[in-house]
Amino acid sequence: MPPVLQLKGITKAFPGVLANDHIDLELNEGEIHCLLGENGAGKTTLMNILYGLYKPDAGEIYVRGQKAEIENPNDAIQRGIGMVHQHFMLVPVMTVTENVMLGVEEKRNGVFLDRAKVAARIREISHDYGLEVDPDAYIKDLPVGIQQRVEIIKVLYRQADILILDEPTAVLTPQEVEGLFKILRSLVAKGKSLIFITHKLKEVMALADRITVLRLGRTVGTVTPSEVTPERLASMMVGREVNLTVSKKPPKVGDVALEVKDLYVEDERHQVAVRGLSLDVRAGEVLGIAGVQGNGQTQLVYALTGLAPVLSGEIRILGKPVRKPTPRKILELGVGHVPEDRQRHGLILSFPIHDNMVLCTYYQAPFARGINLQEKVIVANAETLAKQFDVRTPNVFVPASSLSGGNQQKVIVAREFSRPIKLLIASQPTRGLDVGSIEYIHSRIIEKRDEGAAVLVVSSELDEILALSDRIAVMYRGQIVDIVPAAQASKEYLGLLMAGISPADAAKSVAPVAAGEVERVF
Amino acid sequence: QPKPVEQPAPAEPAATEAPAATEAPAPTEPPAPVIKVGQVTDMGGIDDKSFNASAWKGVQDAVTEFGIEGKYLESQQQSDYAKNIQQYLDEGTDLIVTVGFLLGVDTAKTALANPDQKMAIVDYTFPDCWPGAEVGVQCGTDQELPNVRGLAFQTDQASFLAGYLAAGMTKSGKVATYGGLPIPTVTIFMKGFEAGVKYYNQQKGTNVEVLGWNTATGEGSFTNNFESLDDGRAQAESFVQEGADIILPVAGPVGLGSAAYCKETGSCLIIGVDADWYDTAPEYKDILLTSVLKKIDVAVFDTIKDVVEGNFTGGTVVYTIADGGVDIAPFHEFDDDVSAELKAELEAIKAALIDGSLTVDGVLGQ
Amino acid sequence: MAAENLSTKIPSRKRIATGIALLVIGLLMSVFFLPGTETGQTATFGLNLSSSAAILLPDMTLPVQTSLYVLVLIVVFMGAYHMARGIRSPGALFGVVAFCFVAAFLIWATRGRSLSLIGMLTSSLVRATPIALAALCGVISERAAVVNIGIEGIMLIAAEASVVTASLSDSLYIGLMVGILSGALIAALHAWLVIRFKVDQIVSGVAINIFATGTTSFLSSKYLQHQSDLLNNSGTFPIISIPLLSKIPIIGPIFFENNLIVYLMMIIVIVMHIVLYYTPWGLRTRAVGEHPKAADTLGINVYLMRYVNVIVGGMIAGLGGAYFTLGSVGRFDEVMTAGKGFIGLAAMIFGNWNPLGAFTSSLIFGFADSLQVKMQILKVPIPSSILGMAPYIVTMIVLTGLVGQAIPPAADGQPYEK
Amino acid sequence: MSAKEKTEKTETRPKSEKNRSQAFWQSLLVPVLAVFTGLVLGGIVIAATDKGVAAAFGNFSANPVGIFPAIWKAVATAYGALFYGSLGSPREIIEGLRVYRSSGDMALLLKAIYPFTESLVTATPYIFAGLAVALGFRCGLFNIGAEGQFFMGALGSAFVGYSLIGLPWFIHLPLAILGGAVAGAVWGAIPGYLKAKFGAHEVVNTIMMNWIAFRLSDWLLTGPMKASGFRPVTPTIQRAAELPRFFPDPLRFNWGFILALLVAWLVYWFLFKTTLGFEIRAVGANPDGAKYAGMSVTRNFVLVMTLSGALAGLAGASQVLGVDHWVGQGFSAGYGFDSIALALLGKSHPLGVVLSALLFGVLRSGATRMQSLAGIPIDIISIIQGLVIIFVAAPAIIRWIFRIRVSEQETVLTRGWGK
Ligand SMILES: Nc1ncnc2c1ncn2[C@@H]1O[C@H](COP(=O)(O)OP(=O)(O)OP(=O)(O)O)[C@@H](O)[C@H]1O
Ligand SMILES: Nc1ncnc2c1ncn2[C@@H]1O[C@H](COP(=O)(O)OP(=O)(O)OP(=O)(O)O)[C@@H](O)[C@H]1O
Ligand SMILES: [Mg+2]
Ligand SMILES: [Mg+2]
Repeated sequence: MPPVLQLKGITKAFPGVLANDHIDLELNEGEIHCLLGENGAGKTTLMNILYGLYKPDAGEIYVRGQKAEIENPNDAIQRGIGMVHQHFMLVPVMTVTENVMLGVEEKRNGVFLDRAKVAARIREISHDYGLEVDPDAYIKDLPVGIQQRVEIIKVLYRQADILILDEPTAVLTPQEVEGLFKILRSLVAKGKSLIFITHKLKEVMALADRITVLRLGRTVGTVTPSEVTPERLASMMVGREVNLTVSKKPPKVGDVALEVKDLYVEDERHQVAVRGLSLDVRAGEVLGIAGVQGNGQTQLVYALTGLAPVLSGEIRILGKPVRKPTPRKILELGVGHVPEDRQRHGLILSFPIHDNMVLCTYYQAPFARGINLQEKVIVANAETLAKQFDVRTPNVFVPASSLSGGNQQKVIVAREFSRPIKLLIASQPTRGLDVGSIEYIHSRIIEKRDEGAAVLVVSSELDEILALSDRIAVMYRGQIVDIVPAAQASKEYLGLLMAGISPADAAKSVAPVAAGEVERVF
Repeated sequence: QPKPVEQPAPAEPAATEAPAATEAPAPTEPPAPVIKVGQVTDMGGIDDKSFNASAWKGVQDAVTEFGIEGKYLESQQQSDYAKNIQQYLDEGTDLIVTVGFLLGVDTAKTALANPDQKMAIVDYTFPDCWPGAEVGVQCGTDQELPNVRGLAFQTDQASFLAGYLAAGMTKSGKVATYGGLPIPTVTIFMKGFEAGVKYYNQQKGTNVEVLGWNTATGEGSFTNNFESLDDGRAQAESFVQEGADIILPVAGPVGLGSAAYCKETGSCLIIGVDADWYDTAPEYKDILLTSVLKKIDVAVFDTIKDVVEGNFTGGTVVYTIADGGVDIAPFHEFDDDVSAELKAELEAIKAALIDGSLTVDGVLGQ
Repeated sequence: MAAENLSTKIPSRKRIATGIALLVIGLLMSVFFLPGTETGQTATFGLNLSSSAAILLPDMTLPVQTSLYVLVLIVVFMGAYHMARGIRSPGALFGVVAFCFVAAFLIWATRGRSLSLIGMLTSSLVRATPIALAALCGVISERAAVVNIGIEGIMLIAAEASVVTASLSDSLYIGLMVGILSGALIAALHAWLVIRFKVDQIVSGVAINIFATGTTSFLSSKYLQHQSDLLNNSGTFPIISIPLLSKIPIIGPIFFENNLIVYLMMIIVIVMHIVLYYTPWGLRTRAVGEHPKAADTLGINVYLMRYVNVIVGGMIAGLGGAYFTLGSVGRFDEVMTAGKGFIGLAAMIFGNWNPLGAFTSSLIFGFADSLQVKMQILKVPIPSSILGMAPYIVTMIVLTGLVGQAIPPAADGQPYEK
Repeated sequence: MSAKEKTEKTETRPKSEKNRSQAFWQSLLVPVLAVFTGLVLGGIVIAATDKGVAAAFGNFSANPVGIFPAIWKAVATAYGALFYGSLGSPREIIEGLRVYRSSGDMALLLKAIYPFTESLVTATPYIFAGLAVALGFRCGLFNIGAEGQFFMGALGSAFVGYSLIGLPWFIHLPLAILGGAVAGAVWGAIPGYLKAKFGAHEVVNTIMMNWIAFRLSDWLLTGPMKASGFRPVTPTIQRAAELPRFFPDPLRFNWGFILALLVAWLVYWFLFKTTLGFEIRAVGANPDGAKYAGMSVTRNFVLVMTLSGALAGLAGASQVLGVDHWVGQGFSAGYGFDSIALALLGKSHPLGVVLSALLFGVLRSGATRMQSLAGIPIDIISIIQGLVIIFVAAPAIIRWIFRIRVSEQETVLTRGWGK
């Protein structure tokens, strides 16, 4: 029998970028086919073409043997193709039901929306596939994990049997990932066929029937998990050998640089998001905060960096108590901040790189004399930093928006690390970056730590936390549930804490500390 | 400062009749070179259904009568006044007619700078001085500018009659008036109107109430614009709700909004202003009681005539009820509804106003 | 523990402030209004329209001082209670206080006189009509994320177009149609510019306004003013009183004795509410306004949705334009819309981008406006130009106090690139 | 990742230094063509409404070609008058110069340059007001309130101008200018503050402030600020408060224009060369980013609205102190609203603003002569302006019409309700 899906010689060029270059891909009935490739490899583009969002410059698509002209998403949906997008396509101010029915609305007496009927159908689906979700909940109130379920339900509601999932695990806890995998397997069992996009090697190994690796828009090859090792895959992806473990000397711990006592913080919707949190970070160590997104890490960092007001509690930075912290006050205390959302906070995308490089220091000597900006100095500074931090850009006059995600991140890192900082607060420092960039940024962070700076790393990537941290704090519902030394922390134990199991119970099921050194691969 | 209405009407009105005696050139033989007249409007524009429009009518009448050349320039802002006047100077215009007190200063300055340029200004005389003017010589008297004719109107005399008529005609015992903006050329209508009503009450011992104006306190109803006809409608609606059944709107086209309301609901009568609305807005003739005539067109026409006939004089001309420069229009559709005795009384009052035995201020007790 | 007294502590500061503010308002009310009054003075409010032959209600005659005291007390009490306990909905709080203040003002102004209350309310609705229509135009197009500040211009053009065609054809209905169509046309141009050419939406709106002012004035002074009765004399839609309903006291004369356009406006409010929240079209519209990409990935034609909504909005604005001529005075004059389009946008915003809200806030304007007219008639010792500020000041207060944080559709004003 | 480097190079080559001047000229191309197209369409309107053309159409059957001269005549007279009335005729100017050279008599020369100076006079307030709106745009604020601020500025400077007596000019004039700036600044600061403090939309609030300003000026002119006598106008300002004029009457060309250019340069320097300007642009481009970087978004909102108001106030001041010397009802001809168009036409860049202000000055001041000689209602100018804006705002249309390829990245000037 023919494969359910065949892509032949798909080619797509964007201004200046050849995103897809004669890519071939086959998907068999009931198969999980992993699409692996670093950022910008062309995965999303390929899928967008398949889903009718982009028109290919060349190439053909065959669905169940017949040639298919897919002009727009409708055509794709017609042919039973469904896609869970890398960046969720949900309307936050609408309910689950509304989001699911959007575009294929059920009608009562021909005109009015029939929400009840759709809600019922959703319940069925969640029951069949174990995708628990409340149809009447508003998207904006749901954690990402659940939002992803909604995305999947959307696809199933449209009776798709070819599912595309674009980097679905980027935002999930290990447990959630496990849950997702269960769901995916049950889907396959029910005869669906999946294309699963990721750049996490272990997931690929765990899940895939077959793996196709893309690099720079070209197919590198298609393999089965049994044939390859993670290292092999990684080098296929990146095109060179990469070192997947972070080597670091034992910390030379100094005195306390950041001290937080009984901190309370509200989020935008005036819900108390951080409740009575206390921790301290010492000079020369990395404290990693693990936890599922939306457990108050964001607000914690906002509070520490003055982006959100503190309800109550005490923050001491380098021994000095900061009352009513404003971002500037804190920056001037010698704090570096790599923000969670690089495009929203970290950069002024429309500004040239050289201005972004002095975003926090533009008013200080030597960049300004009085109120006069010293353009020459600013440009010179940018050029040295760009070289030093290997920001890939033709010149420092181009707007930051024209940089790739990883290079944008490097600009931020360059800016923050080049200041004399004693405390570094890095939030999701490598989200959405490729192995190469991750490797680079990690080594920089460790470098800072070895220079004697205190480092606070917040990440929802447990592996990242394990790789970087000296101590690991798990955050749940706005509180620190436990702090363990990283060297022997067991991933399973942390996972349970992140999922809300109390330390006591967790300790019962798994050993808090793993025996011996665990290798940090991801 | 004396207001134009309070100025003793000098001999000019006579002057305006005098030339009638002297032989007028027949329109068939146009005097060569052809006389050029240019009008400069104020912000209201040429279609303001008010003094700009009626001044323009005067010019056009003169065009047909004497075959002169007539033009207008609309001003869109204050700084256009001088500019427009200058434009006419450059074109070598014989008579420049400026409309409205806002053009006073620029007119005066131009006149001083060009002593043999004939000019006329509507609704303004020169009691005011401006920096750089020699008080008492260039300004501060009535006669200071020999090459500018100030055309003033004792409108309150006419609206006095209208007020008396309204008081006589109202069934509800309430009449109303409102203005565009609280400026003298507007309020003088309202003042006279109130005086007329007051006089009627004195005479008849009635108690007809005037909504929308009170001379004593100087407070009244204003739409604060001369554009929004819808506001005019709202004013009328409101007055009717408060029981008025005759309305005198002194707000240019805005008044037509009130007329529209009265016509639609049949709940009120309108008294037109400036021109006889029976001619200018015939669609409302069946709710038009009369109009307070302010014959700017005549005044302008007369001035042009004087220019044509070479006996133009400067100074102030105050048009009064005596010379028919201000008056109330015929009752047209309502001629039968106005009782004979009311008509008679109006005639009597008119006479009294003419011989000065009755004055508006007198009635208002000022 | 800590969390609780926290979550109560923080808002309480705000509460105290608001409470004090209310007390001050109460104080001011007594300072302003009480002195002018004499004991035994009464204020009479008419509850019937002379025009309506409804069941006649007796006029409402209030003792001035007593009622003033009561109103002041209510405000003061609200203030105190809010400080002590805290009142949940700010809307209700603001509503009550605003009501008390206005009522006090009215009673004070009407002391020793009489005022047709129903009359005032009736004109409020009428005055609100063009504003509401402008606001509804804004709502429907901004729900699809297209900002349209060209409404003022659209209304001007529609006003002129409708009156001219009505005069020529001698049919108000043809005029109305043409007015609506011209509105659709200009809106279509706007849509074309901002969707096809990605023109900045505000810019396009401004351009339309300037262009419309120019064109209408140009044609007006070149033609309309000279052949007035041929081109510029349409007459107006008559008042239709709905048989039974119009006989209901108070409600009747206000809502059920109006002309066609006012009725249409009220119908549109209701229909638009239903469409937006209870039909697929509405769902898609809102989706397109909130997250166009999501809608696109579900096979919804974002551009089509936007075109249609903007054009429908244009039709509504066109109706609003026709109000000025066919619905009000039966003739066109330069810039006769006098900024109602912009006020409509304000109404839309503090109506929080939904039809009912837009309608309500338009009513607030209408009320402020007719209140201002009445105050002049009552010869309140405040210059008319100052009174004339009322609607605008009301807007600013409401915008600031109530819905400073009004949330527009997420994608509002942003072009959509595939 | 060599491929990626390559891609980035290729995609960013046009941005490199040496092509900047070329980019500059390209950015001029669209506005110029836009203006041209606007004039052409305006011409069509003129022709379409012209009696002569209508007549020619009347006997179309008799003489079909006859319409072309008719159309030509109509349009030529109109635009001839327009440009003669705004730029003057070179011949006369040369003649004037000759006479002046030979016999020191300036009269002819003055007469010849009068139209051009008038255009500059008209452009002056446009420059200030345009800068006001542009500054707002740079901070992501949409100041529709320039009109009201213009009014308040005019009244403010007028008040200082007439109420203070006996001061030497070098004190009085600066004070009067300041008066205008402050009045405007207050009017701008209020919506700015309301936005910063309560997040109230400045678009609506500035519109409301306009209406309040109009009413307020009505009241002031009929009450507190009314000159003695019965006219509802302010007293005329003292000589010492006037912006000196370069030539004798009727030429009104005055130092206001120079001041405008100076301020334009100042704004440029402020926006692009100072830390304050850096903050403002940062806040405008990305408020969150600005906050992260330790800038106070709200402070900048208030600051910019205040400055913007001050600039619009200066527009009013320059008009009163330089041209009119007193304020009466309906003082402005919608400078504030035109200035929005202007700022857009000038891409919110001071230089662009100055250029487009000159254009508007030429159109507006030429209109007088056109009105008088060609009998075209003055409103035609607004039509042309509207068209110009549309075309400037939609370069795509221009490219489409003229089949040209202009590759300039569109900068978002406004964002919806100034979120
Ligand atoms: N909208 C766009 N228009 C033009 N070029 C773009 C656009 N988006 C991305 N690019 C270019 O495509 C390349 C890759 O962009 P992308 O954001 O996918 O990088 P990435 O995959 O995140 O790279 P990295 O591995 O550094 O994170 C960059 O050179 C960028 O300049
Ligand atoms: N709309 C666009 N315009 C210009 N370039 C684009 C656009 N979309 C993608 N690209 C570029 O095409 C290349 C492929 O991008 P794509 O998003 O497919 O990569 P990807 O493999 O999905 O990366 P990621 O892992 O970050 O999702 C990248 O260089 C990207 O920058
Ligand atoms: Mg991708
Ligand atoms: Mg006009």
